[in-house]
Amino acid sequence: MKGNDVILRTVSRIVVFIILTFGVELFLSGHNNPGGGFIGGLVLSSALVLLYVVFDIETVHQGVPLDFKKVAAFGAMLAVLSGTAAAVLGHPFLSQGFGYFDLPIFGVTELTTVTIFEAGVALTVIGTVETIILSISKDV
Amino acid sequence: MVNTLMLIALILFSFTIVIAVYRIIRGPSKPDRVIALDMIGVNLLASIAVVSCLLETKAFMEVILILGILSFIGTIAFSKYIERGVIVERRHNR
Amino acid sequence: MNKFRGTGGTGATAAQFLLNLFIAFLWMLLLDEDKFRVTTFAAGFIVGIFIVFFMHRFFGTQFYLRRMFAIVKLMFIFISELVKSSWSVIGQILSPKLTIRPGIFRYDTVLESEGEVTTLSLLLTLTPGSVVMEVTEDGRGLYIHAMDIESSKQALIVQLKNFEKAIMEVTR
Amino acid sequence: MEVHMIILTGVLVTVAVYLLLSRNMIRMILGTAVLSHAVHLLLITMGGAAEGHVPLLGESDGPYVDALPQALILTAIVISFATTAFLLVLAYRTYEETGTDDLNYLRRVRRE
Amino acid sequence: MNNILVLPMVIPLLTGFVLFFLRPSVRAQKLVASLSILSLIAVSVRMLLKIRDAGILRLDFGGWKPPFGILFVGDSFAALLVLTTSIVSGLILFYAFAATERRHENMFFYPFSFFLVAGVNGSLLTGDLFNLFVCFEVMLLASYVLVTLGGGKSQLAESMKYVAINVVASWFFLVALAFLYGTIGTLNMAHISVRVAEAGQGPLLSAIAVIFLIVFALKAGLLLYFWLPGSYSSPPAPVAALFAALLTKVGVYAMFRVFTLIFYHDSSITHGLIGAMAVLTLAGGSLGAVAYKDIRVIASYNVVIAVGFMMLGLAVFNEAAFRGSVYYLIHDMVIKALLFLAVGSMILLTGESRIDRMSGLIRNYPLLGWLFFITMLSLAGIPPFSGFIGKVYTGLGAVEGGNYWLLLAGFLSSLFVLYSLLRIFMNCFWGETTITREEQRPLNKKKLIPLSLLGALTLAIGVGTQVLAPFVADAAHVLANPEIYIEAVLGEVQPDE
Amino acid sequence: MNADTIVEYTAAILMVTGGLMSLVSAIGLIRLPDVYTRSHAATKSSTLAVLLTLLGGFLYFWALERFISVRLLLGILFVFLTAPVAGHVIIRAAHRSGVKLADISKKDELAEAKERLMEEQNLERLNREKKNDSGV
Amino acid sequence: MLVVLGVFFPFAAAGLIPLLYRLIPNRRIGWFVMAVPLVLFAGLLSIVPGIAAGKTANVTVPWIPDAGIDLAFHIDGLSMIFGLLITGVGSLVVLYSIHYLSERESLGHFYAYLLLFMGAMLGVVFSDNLMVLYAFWELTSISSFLLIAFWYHRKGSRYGARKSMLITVFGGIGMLAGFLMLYSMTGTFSIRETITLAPELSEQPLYLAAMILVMLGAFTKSAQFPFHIWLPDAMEAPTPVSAYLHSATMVKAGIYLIARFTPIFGGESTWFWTVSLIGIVTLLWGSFNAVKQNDLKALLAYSTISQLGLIMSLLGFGSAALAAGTDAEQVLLAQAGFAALFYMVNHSTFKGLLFMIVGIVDHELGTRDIRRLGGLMALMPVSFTLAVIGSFSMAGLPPFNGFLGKEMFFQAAVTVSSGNPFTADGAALLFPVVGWIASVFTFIYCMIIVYRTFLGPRQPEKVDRLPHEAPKGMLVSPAVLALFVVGIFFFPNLAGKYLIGPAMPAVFPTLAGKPGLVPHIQAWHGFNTPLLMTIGVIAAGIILFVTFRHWRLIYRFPPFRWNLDTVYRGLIGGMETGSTLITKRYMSGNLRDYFVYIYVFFLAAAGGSLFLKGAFKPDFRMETIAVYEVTFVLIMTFAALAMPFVKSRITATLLNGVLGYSIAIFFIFFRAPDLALTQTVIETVTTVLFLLCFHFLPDWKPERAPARTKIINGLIALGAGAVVTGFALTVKGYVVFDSISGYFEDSYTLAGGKNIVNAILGDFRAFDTMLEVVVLFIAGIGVYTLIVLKAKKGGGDIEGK
Ligand code: NA
Ligand code: NA
Repeated sequence: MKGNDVILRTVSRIVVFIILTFGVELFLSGHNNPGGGFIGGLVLSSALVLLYVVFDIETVHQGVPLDFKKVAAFGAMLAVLSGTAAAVLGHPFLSQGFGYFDLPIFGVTELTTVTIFEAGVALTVIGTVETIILSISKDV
Repeated sequence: MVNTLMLIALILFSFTIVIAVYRIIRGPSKPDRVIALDMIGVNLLASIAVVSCLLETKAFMEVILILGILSFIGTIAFSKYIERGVIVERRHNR
Repeated sequence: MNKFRGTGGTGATAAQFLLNLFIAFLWMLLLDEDKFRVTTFAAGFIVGIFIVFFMHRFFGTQFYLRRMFAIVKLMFIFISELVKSSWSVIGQILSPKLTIRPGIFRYDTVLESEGEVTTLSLLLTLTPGSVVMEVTEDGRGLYIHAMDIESSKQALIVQLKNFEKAIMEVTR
Repeated sequence: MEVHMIILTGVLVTVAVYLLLSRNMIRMILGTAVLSHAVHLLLITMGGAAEGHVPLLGESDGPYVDALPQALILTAIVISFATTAFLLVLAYRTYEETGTDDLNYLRRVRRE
Repeated sequence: MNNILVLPMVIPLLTGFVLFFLRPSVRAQKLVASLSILSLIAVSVRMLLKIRDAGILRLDFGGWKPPFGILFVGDSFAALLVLTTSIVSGLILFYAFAATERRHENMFFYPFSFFLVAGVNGSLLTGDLFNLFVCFEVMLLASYVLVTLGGGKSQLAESMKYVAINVVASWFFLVALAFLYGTIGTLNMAHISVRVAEAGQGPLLSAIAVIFLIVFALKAGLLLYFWLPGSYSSPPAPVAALFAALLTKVGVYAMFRVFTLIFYHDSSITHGLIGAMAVLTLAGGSLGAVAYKDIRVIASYNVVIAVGFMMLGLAVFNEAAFRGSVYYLIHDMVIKALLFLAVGSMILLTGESRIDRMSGLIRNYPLLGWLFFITMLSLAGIPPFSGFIGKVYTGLGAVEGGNYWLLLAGFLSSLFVLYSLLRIFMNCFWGETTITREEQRPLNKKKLIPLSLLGALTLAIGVGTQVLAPFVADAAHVLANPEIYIEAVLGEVQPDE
Repeated sequence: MNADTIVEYTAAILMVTGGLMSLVSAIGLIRLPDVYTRSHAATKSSTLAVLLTLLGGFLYFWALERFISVRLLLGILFVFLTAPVAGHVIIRAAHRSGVKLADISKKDELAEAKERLMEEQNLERLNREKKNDSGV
Repeated sequence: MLVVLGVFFPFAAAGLIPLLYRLIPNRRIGWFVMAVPLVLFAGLLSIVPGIAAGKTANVTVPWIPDAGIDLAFHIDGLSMIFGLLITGVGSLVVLYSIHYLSERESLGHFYAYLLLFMGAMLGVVFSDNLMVLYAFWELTSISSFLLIAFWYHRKGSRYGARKSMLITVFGGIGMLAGFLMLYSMTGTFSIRETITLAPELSEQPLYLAAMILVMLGAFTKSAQFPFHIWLPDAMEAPTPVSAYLHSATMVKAGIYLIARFTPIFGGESTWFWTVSLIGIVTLLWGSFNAVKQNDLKALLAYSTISQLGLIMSLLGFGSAALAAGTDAEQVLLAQAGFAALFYMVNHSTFKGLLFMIVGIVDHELGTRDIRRLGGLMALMPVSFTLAVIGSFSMAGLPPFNGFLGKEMFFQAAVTVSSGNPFTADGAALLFPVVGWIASVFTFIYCMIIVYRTFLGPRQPEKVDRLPHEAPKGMLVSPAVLALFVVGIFFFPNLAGKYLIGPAMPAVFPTLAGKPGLVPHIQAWHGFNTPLLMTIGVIAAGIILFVTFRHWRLIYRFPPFRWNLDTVYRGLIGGMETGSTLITKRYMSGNLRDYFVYIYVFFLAAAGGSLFLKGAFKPDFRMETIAVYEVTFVLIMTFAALAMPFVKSRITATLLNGVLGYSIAIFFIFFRAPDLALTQTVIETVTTVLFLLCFHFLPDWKPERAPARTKIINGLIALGAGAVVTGFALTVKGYVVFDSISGYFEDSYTLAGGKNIVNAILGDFRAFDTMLEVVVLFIAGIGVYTLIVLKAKKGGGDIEGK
């Protein structure tokens, strides 16, 4: 007797968007609120985990055609490079800068290089978590 | 008085969790245990809401939402594990 | 092939736009600002563009503003059903002697789309003494576990019909 | 708020070490997981009593609780996650190769 | 600003990522790896010279002054080991170019090696105790992956134990850090030292120091070495060589750092406990080295013996002994690499790993045989090879400090080293030749060159010790006088006072 | 007693009510005979309990600092949306993995359907085999 | 310059020989090799007059100045004797080997080793730096090792090589320790400086230890009882090697060392008694055992042991001079030292000669077993003559140099027994008595060499080949040595004046210049005690030789059969089996045992220092405690305690999840929202990982362990928990310092972030975060690698395409 995943799938489709939005918000607002690259990345990857559990690897891969290994590598490299950039510019390694800018749409916004660093962190987290889960799952 | 009421609520939630932990240990079936874990998740979430009010801080709102999200994901994962032994399939064969 | 694509593909672009707006709205709410700001909304919209772009292949469910209202309305139904069902279950739990006779029965719905069936199932699951266990492959048959099958099966079926009607009013 | 936390930590350590000494791989790995729970608790407890506000400026005017242990624990959590993930996969790969999840038998696995 | 200090860690890290992306082309990987190693060596030399000219260097990450931020501190001790790490790992990689199976190369063997080196260099340079933990983890995670590379039955079984034990060791590290932070409230090592000195290293701090001792003893294989022989004898030769050359040394280094800079006030630990552990390690390693017939296991127990020997310097606790240990550390990195590569080559050539299944190899592979012979002599501390000078200084320190039992244990152990390796040499290289010229597998130049370079290095260090002498003297001097290190780190900032 | 105090009390009472309901469903978790019935307790009363508490929290913050916590609202929405799904999925898993209904249960059409399907499949297979046999 | 050349020329040549051998792959290579010692010999000869006149040659090349280790070389009278022996006998041995070794042997290796040895040996005797001396000392052991195992495919060769290496390196390490102790007393590695500081040393606490350790080095190298056992087995080496290393030169390094250190340690009763007694015991034991040997080379080996003992004892006697009261006594005793050096030179000549003859016999007959030999006199007349010269000299008969030496030995023994600074008159009577007995045995084995080999009946049926006289080239070297054997007898004072005399100030610096220090040697000195003793030796020797058959059974008695070799083999074997037994016992390969070791050590070391050393000062103060916190503590305790006992891994994983989530709420109680967030997500993902992996693993079975194991596990676990708790409670009460984290509360101005934790992670301690990301990445790719690895092995590629 085969069943139908319709309930789970329909709800998950909605839920995933909520999680994703929440993840991005966590990532971006971490500087002043709880959150940040790690947690943002973790939440984003848990959204993907939900997709993998509810759907299957191939379906999700069609939707998100990413090589997560490379995402992870790129993220980690970005984190290291953001530190190196400061060194190249003559500051101590990993010096972060921040400032307040008046941007066209966003208004007065605080921009900091930490965000680049945190983006690296987030990408690594996403890439790694998915790599691990996919590696194990593909082994079945 | 408000605080006392909240403390009472918190204690009630924690008792619920104690019972759920008992259910996890007793079982008898796997779904029973998963239901109990799910229950713990949502009760923790409620507890945190109460604690937030007690401490008068908004810092834990994210945690509440995240707990909701994760207890859902966890329950789905456990259910799928119980059902198929595999929680992520390569291709859904149907 | 693409299992994410829901029923009907005509309104895909419009729906994406709607989804984007939804995200922007969500964003604004998340930021918890004291008053409404266009800039915040725009920032949310930009975030939404990224998310939708990133996830656009998943997209498919039609989202009309109308449905937004419907969803809100259904949520209120949910709440009321939830309260009722909880009360009933509490009563059963706290009754000194358990007299319930649980069981599983099949119900065939007239609803067609995935969204409709899902909504019905969610409602039903929150209704006193019933949980949807399986949806048949054709998406029409629901197996329902009832807490007390003898006393409430007929009442349940009547209720289901009402729900079906309400949902169809919203979706069609 | 510390004494009972400290005792709890002790309980967790006890359970973790007991699990660690098991023959079964999964038991052992769960032992390491509980160990890391214990040490995270220990870190936050040793960081001092929770007398202060959440370390978010603007939420309140302070005093704040010690934020440094929190940052350290975050790092520790992520690292123990990485390690646990690896250890788990290593366990099942070892089981696949050797055909046993009994650590006691692993010593008899000779070089091929 | 001394951004050069971070290069020994950042270069291998970035190299690791680049190599990761270059996975499809092994040739490109080799090219990048070679360039990276060369630059690493150049940077290390530059750093060493800079330290000679300018004293201890400091790099505050993000510009945050100690004790608040994380910092790297480069003194001669660290810089010498960084240089040795770079050279030795370079030669091992060079060997790996020729010896690694394509299968493993596709498994990111090179990136992981570079991550390992990054972790090692970071551990050597960091001036922050929690950062030391993190650097250890970088090193360990890379080692976890490398130790499983190959993935045979016994290898996975041993890896399992290796990983599990190191997880527990890391746990002890965190426990110790928790207690230390709870008492001292800071993480910067120099600052910890100041505070410990200020509070007087009472019984509680001494007890916490013992937990640190356990942590590093587990990493170094000091007394708690039982995980070592299994895990060092199962992975492929280049991996085993990397492990033997680098990993335990980091534990030894950390012990020297922590117990000379921070917890040097309680002699019952520094002299008593560490001395006892060192002697037991020497004894256990010596017994193990002669107990087995598998050449990889014999080599692994030799690692244990060396750890015991190096720790004698800390137990003796005077400048001469520190000098001895620094020399011995450098020597041991070189010679263990050579030993494990040589042993690995023997196994590669014969397909056997037991001494009773090999014979007369010297006729087929004379150069390999003589390199092994040199290794044996160097390990036994016979002049003019590199092991000699470390032995002399350690012995001298022990005599000066009146630690005759330590001296006895240390010197007797070199007899066991000699005996254990003689057994290999006589059984495997001497005796009737069993492989005919036709059946002998070729040992190509690409493998022999790094081996020979390592052999030349052990001779060069022995003969040219004078070149190293001023750096080693400075390293030992700083170890013996922690105030120099503290001054360099906290000189212009006075966090408490 | 101003309006805010009333709201605060309301919030606190909502929370206590939530706690009580939660406890009741926990009792249900102990008393009810099988996983299916227990899931009713968990997915419904427990969910409502949590929703009440979150609502209480929402009101409390509104009273305290006129703060509208979207995260709490979102949390409510989320629990609302996911709790029944979770209940459904667990129950389904339980049935699919063969967890028996309690003895007091009346009937199980799903199991019957599954058995029918199995019989049909068996029959089909037998027929196929027969056909193959005769073909040879 | 000559000095440096002397040491480095052989090394350079040793390096070049293998290359040269590629050009000249035959025995002619030997001629090039021979040039090395010959040139050096000539060079050394040229400075003999200068040295005899009291000059010395010095040169210092810096090596490790920071450590006080320099290549400091110094030639005085003492080193000169050895230098001449090394190069002189060396030349003859190379010459001999040219004819001895087959062209099929790898001559390149052989000569390289030989030259290596020669350089090392010269280094030993020329070094003025203790460390350099040690370096060359070990190098002689190594080259000896290589030469003994020249035929490394033979088991016996390997056995002998290993034995010699182990014993001599053992002694060498002891000697190194002794040197280090000397350094700690003097602050210098220079031997000459140490000698000048000698008077102040004897009061130092390390003096005695250093002395014994230096003696250990000397005794092992010079094959003194009980370390002599390696020498007979070293006879597996090609005979030229035996002649050179194991009789003429290397074994005399120990003699050199004792002589060299006499100025430092001499005059001490420990030194006197140890050196003399060990020497005399070795003399007796060696000669006694030589008699029973059937292998000619073994016989010569024991003979060498015995004669080295003789020389050693003489050095011991002589050392007493440095403590003697009057000048006359001093000079009289010092003459024992003179006798030692004189005997040593003699020994090198006649023993070298005998080895070469035995080599010739072996070479011609293919055996050295005296039970298969006999009557070779007629076939090999020249060899026979040379053998007689050598043997009779060794037996102490005139007109050979051995006679003079033996007389001087008896004289010295009598002198010491009749009075020395360390005992009353006559108490040392055992020296002449034992010396005399040993000489009787010496006489017997010398006769055995001559009679059993060259006289008596021929036994052609026991030999494969028809022997004939050796080629002329092979006879040259022994003949030259024979010439010395006879020559020194007739012109002993020439040697005394130019060779031995100049060495006396080096051994007895305080007696330098005293009249009579260099005695006048006379073959005929009237009927004194030594001569009577000699006559007694001959008489007793002849009787015992004739009746040998009847009393040789004595060797079967346990005390004589009891063999130090057995001890050595027992030690080695015992070590191997013992270590295997011990190591395999505790290195069980069982992870549980390893954890037990770790935690037991933790309990003992950390727990011990906490509870036993007064560190434990628990602080039970509780500021605020809420009921709900206690409830959550109970929840976690409940869940944790259940974990080990649940029957299914799913349940355990769920309980682990409960723990993780509960910790999140504790993080909330501790005002750590970021932590709570991370903890919940990580916990969920970890749980998902557990579930993913469970697919591949069987569910767990009940723990099958004996109750005892479970109780031990439980106790260790309880102990670990208690120790951690104890620590934490104590730390809680330790309030001395403020945390540094107050600084971070300015995070908004410093780093532009209001979330302090986030500012720490992203800025203040961003380096940790960066590395943590790397850790995560490595783990992820590591997992991938682990799994891909398997797929490759199975043949399929899981990556699909
Ligand atoms: Na963060
Ligand atoms: Na404290």
